[in-house]
Amino acid sequence: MNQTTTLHAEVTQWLDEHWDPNMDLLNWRSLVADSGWGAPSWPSDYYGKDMSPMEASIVEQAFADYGAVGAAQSGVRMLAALTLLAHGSHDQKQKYLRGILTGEDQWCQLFSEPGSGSDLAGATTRADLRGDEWIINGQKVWNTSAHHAQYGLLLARTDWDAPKHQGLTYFVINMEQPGVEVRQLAQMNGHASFNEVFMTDAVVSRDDLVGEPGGGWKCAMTTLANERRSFDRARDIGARKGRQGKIFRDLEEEFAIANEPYTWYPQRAGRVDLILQRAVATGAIDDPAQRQDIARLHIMAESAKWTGERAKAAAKAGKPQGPEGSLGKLAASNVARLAARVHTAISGNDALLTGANSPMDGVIAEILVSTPAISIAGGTDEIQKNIIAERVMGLPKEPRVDDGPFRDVRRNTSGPTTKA
Amino acid sequence: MNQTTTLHAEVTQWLDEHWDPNMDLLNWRSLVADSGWGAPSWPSDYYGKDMSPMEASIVEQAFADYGAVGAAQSGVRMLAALTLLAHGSHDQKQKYLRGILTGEDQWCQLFSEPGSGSDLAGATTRADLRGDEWIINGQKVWNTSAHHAQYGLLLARTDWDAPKHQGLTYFVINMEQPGVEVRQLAQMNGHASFNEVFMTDAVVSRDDLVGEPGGGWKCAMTTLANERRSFDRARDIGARKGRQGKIFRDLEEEFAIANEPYTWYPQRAGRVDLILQRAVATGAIDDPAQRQDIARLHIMAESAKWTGERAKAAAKAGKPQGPEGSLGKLAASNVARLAARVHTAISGNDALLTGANSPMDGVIAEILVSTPAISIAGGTDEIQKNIIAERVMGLPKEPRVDDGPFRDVRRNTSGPTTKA
Amino acid sequence: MALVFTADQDQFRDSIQRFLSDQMPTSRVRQLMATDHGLDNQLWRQTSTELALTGIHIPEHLGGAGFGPVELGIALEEMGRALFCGPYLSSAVLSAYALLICADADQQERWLGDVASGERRCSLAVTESAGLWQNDDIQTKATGGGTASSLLNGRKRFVIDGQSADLILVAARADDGIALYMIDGDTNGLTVTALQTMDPTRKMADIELNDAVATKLTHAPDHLLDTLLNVACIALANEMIGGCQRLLDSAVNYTQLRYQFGRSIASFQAIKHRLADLLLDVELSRSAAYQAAQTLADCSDLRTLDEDQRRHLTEHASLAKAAVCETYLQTALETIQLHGGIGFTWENDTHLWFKRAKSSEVLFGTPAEHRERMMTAIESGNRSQENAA
Amino acid sequence: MALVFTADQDQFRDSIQRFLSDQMPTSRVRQLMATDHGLDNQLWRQTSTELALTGIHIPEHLGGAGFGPVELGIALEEMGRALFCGPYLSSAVLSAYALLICADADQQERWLGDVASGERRCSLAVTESAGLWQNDDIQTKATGGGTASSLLNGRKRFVIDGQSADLILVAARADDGIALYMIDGDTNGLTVTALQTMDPTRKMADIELNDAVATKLTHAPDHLLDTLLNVACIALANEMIGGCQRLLDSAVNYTQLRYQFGRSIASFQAIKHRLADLLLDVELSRSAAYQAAQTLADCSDLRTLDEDQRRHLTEHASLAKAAVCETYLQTALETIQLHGGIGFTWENDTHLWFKRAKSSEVLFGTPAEHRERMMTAIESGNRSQENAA
Repeated sequence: MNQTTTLHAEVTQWLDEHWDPNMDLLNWRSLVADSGWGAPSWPSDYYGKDMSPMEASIVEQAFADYGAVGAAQSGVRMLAALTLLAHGSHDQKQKYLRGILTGEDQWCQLFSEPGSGSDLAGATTRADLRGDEWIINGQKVWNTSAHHAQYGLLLARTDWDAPKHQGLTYFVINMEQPGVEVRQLAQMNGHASFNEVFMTDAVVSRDDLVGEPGGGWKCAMTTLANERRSFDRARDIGARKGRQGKIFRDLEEEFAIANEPYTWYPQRAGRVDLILQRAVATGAIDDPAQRQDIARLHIMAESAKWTGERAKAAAKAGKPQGPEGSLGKLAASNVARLAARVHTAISGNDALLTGANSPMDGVIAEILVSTPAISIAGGTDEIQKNIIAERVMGLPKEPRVDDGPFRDVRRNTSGPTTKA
Repeated sequence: MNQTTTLHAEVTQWLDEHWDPNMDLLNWRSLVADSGWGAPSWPSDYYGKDMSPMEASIVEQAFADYGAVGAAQSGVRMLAALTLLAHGSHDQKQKYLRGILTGEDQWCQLFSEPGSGSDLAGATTRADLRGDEWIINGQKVWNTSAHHAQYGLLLARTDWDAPKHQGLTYFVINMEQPGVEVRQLAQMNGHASFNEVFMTDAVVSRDDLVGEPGGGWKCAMTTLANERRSFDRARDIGARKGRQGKIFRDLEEEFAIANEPYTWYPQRAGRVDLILQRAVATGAIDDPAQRQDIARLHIMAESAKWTGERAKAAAKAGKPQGPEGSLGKLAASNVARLAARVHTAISGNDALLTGANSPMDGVIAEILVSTPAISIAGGTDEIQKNIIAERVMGLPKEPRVDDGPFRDVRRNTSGPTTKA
Repeated sequence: MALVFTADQDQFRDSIQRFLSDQMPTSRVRQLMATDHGLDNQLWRQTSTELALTGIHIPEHLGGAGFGPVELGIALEEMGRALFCGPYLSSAVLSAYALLICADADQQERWLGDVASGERRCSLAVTESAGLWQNDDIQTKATGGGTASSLLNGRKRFVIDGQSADLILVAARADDGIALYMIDGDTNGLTVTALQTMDPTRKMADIELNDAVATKLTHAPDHLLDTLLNVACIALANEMIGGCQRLLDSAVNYTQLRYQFGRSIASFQAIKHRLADLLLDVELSRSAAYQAAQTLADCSDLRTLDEDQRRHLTEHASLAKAAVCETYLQTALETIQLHGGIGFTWENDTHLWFKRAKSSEVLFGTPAEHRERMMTAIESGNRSQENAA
Repeated sequence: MALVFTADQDQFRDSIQRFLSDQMPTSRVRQLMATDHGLDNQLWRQTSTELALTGIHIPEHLGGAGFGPVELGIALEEMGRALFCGPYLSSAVLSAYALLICADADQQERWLGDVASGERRCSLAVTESAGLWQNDDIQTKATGGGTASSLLNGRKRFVIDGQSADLILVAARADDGIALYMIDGDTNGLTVTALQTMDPTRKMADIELNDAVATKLTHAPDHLLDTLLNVACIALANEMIGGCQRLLDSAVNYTQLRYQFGRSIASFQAIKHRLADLLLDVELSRSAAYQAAQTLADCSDLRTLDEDQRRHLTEHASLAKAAVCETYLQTALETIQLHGGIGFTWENDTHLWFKRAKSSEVLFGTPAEHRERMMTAIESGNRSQENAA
């Protein structure tokens, strides 16, 4: 307790001395990064203070209590930082970590390909060494924010004779070069949350190979394992809204850009919260058959919510992870699908409409055309069920037919284009 | 046309001369079998008249028009006859076919085993040659009427080094011997439609090997291909009910015994026909939510019925088999499952009851405890879906892991006992 | 039931299929759906004159081909498969049927020939608020009139192809009951407001009538709206089944071409079983759609249906609508899912059918409303059987 | 919500599990279910005295262990897993709660101690015809009385363990409303008729009352039947979740042991995905059951619930009942299916749970009735929020 108080006081004192909401955001974050308070759990060699996660959370709390902005920690940039901290060279950490904390650099993830979605390790983007440079050719897809990014976390194949997980290598690629073309990928709901990235003789310096050649899968696992955690952070920050000063204006602009791809995500989840209000508004609430469907949805959504709470409580109590922890994504798909059905039934004829003609200024239509995404994005329902069956329930894996040299594995020859 | 009339007249004349409803059934059928009119499409060497199926159906019609009883053609005995006709030796045909047509002998099928249900070719009942005899050891299951049968159609493994389909041999086994023990297998709905058959050093003469050693799978396919057709026949015959004479009394007794295992089959199918009447009786018909479920069931059942009619009409019109033909069994499972749910909802509290306390003198309870069988018996839903996917839709098979020598194929070591 | 198609019918289907695969590839659908009227005049002329699809079910003496609902169903099925853009459902099907039922000989002469030949495009305006077409929903008033002209006042919603119609048939209420009234698309007092619809391949409009001059159709049989709704549902069901099949085909094709983990994903059992389930759903729904078309074909005269015919028509129309629209949506959802991320993109074609499925789910009434309507029809049958017994 | 069990609670569960796996293997279940009373006196004594399970939730001063609904839920879950045969639900849970709520101190002294100790077995008789326990359903009349004795006349249905009860609590209607009345199991004027039930592990009887002498329980709070139904549903939901888990475990075990086509059938993706779906259903339902137990635990005094507590209790009780009973049946059906033919045999144990699931589906009301009841509770909450705002 006393230690907590001391640390909190120390941070507060530092903020007393340095915090100025009229600074511009980048300057302030440079100060924070260099002070070590931006990422106190990182090593003191690299913008940190060697603190425990517990201590780091006290620092974070002190920033929040003070109402001061911390280091840039949202989105793929944090995945990059954590992967580089785990697997990067000294030079790479020196070169990239500061720009991450200051928010100067944005990052994107270049893992998925048109031909390898669920089967990430089947990537066919190639990296060939030519002198001191790796030459990259191939196509990536589902790259959030790639159109804003300075750097990409790239998984590419360097060895075609090794089994598929062992022929991949992990690189940092500079996105601002002629060989890299980024195109936004329009979705059926009219939004564009992702990009395609085409690499044609793009260049990566030898120094930007992360980890070992052929060791890319291990690095990618580090990135993916941190994926959920760091996305969570991007959302918390709304609390600072409404504060005065240039720094907050800068921050809001940053959030607006960062969150732009996600404006439709609440609709993707099915908007269970709107159901009762809509049912009252249309009179569906008085239809006994519709009440049954509304009730089914309420039961599923509440049970899913409680299951999530049980998982969190078990983790907090230090209990071993039970099955309840792996089910959230699958439950969310089911909830969203059912919610879209119920919203349709409640709306009747009006479910024909879109845009301003659709109820709630288009929100209802956006639910109907967005929910199909939730069972695909971030690992399809099918992949979730494989994981639950094999890792949670311990059921045997299927016979494998892709464990020989990658060269011989059957695959999508050219990768289906988006015109599939 | 003229030919039809002539043939019909010829049969009628023969019946004029021989038919006597006061004969006993066995004597009459002996006469029919020896005349060739009992199985006119069979070869004239074996109780037939070498006629085309079209001609045979005219004969059958003439018997029906006359109101005369024909040869015994129901149940497994017909599967036996057709298999022997296709694969049996001259001596086997001589020995067995007459007893089939006269109804003197009953037959049963000994294919399935506790350890090989969906995967029939995984049979592990063994046949070992000792001198002039095959010695049989193993257990079969799901053997309808085995407790009445004189003969069994046995699939047993004679070669453990061949791949699994090639190590099987087909035999006729005499069921009335000390090494064969038949036990009725009680079901969860209180009926017992099937048997288990235990063979312990049971004996089959060398002469009773059907086809070639190792050629058992081909013979079994013949049996199975005829399975549906011959079961259909067993039901047609109710039309003769009420006719006078000893021969009809004998016939009814035969039917009663033959159909005893199937008395619950109407309930297994879900009794959609009772739904409306029950809904009116309980007042469920006035409940808007229940009406939705009743409607869903009606839609599914009617659509399934029409789909079956489309399949039959296409076959009759000589059109290539479309997908509609393969779907009946799967549709029937879905209908039965939904019907049980609707019956439960309609009955409310009373669905707790069974026997005489259950509505309609137990019929409702029998539906509820019988419908789970329909998606299992005669090929599980899972197997039906594999067939539809692979044969109808042309989807690729899964990688196989059971194509080496059978000795090395992983299998249920002792076969789970019924105490699973 | 027309359990199996004749060789002529099969040939008829093939010719439409060829035409549409030439003339209405999805690239063309995408162009047309981005336009205001979703319609290509030249293609419409080809459809109506060369292929004579707009008059399939119109008697020959009125300028049609003299076939019936089964052949019309084939055309609709193929249009649904291709996502044909144009006022086929609104004009050639709904309005033509309305004229067959309600117009007298003179009126048929005046309009039906042009509708059958595609010369003029007509829309049918019934709905005001409710999903089902029920008399109670009709608040639009017709006044004055006699034989010549009436004045219409009111609002109609979801008028299919209302923005491109030369003629509009309006269901309105006068003192002597509900009848259909014909107005010109450019008449004074008519305001047409295009709607932003979920499915841009099917255009819709709201219309407002302020003393719009109209001609009353002579015949207004009992249960007129019910009969029109039955026709609409049966047409839609057959159109939808074509879309179901198109989606299923694309799911089957894509999963076979797509390799993951060294295998075609169609070789994974979970995928196979779901495709088998889908096939079952589609075939069952197909039977329902075909049966409904046959039941309509069995009605010799839609103007004078006896109670038994009406009941069967209603039962089968609502059954087919409820069955097929749920299958359609399910097939669309599964097809997206089986395509993975690519299935959610704009460039992939799946969403075009998904949106058609989604809007067809509630067009002419929700599945739940049609299940209830079917139940009522069945009950009335049971009651009349009891009375007869 | 008691999101996570304490170490003590886990230990408590383990001890019950050990006891039941020793004392209530399915061979024992099969013996007991074939008897008239489905009950083993010695085992009942062990359960009630050695393990003190009959008094878990009874205050210590009344002879119980002083725990609450969460611990009771644990016991019920384990009993559901083992298919415990004996009047636990009827006597230790339903009747004990009824006595806690309705009996005055003297009456509690007179009966509750014996019920908590398992010395006497009591059944609760509410239902006459309807599934839900509603005041309108109660036609049984109580006359005379005052403090001493009343006379009961009427019929009660589905009285759990009615045939083996030493005492029966009867809901009856007097001029001043509905209350509970205690009668002796061997009193004159009581006729008990055992029912043939789908699930032979849970015995039920119809009872008839002809001037049966009864003692009125002193307290008859508003919404008494509602509260009792909530307790019953929450108890049943927790019992059922144990059955769900037992079935799921057996499906997982069997599919792993069973080889077809050279592979464990659990390695087939279609099977794996269905097991994953089942696990999801079971875990979601488990959360619903646990939450309902916690909501009951949050009610300090069931005799004087405020409107908010009552509403939450009803919402969560009906939610849990509707959710778990459908999951239970689905899990049972899938477990049979995954066993193949063997799963449909008498010798295989699956049907024992299937029958429990099937009868639990409608016991205390169908899932549809409980969904409706839950909706009504939610709406009343929304209305009162609006009024407050």
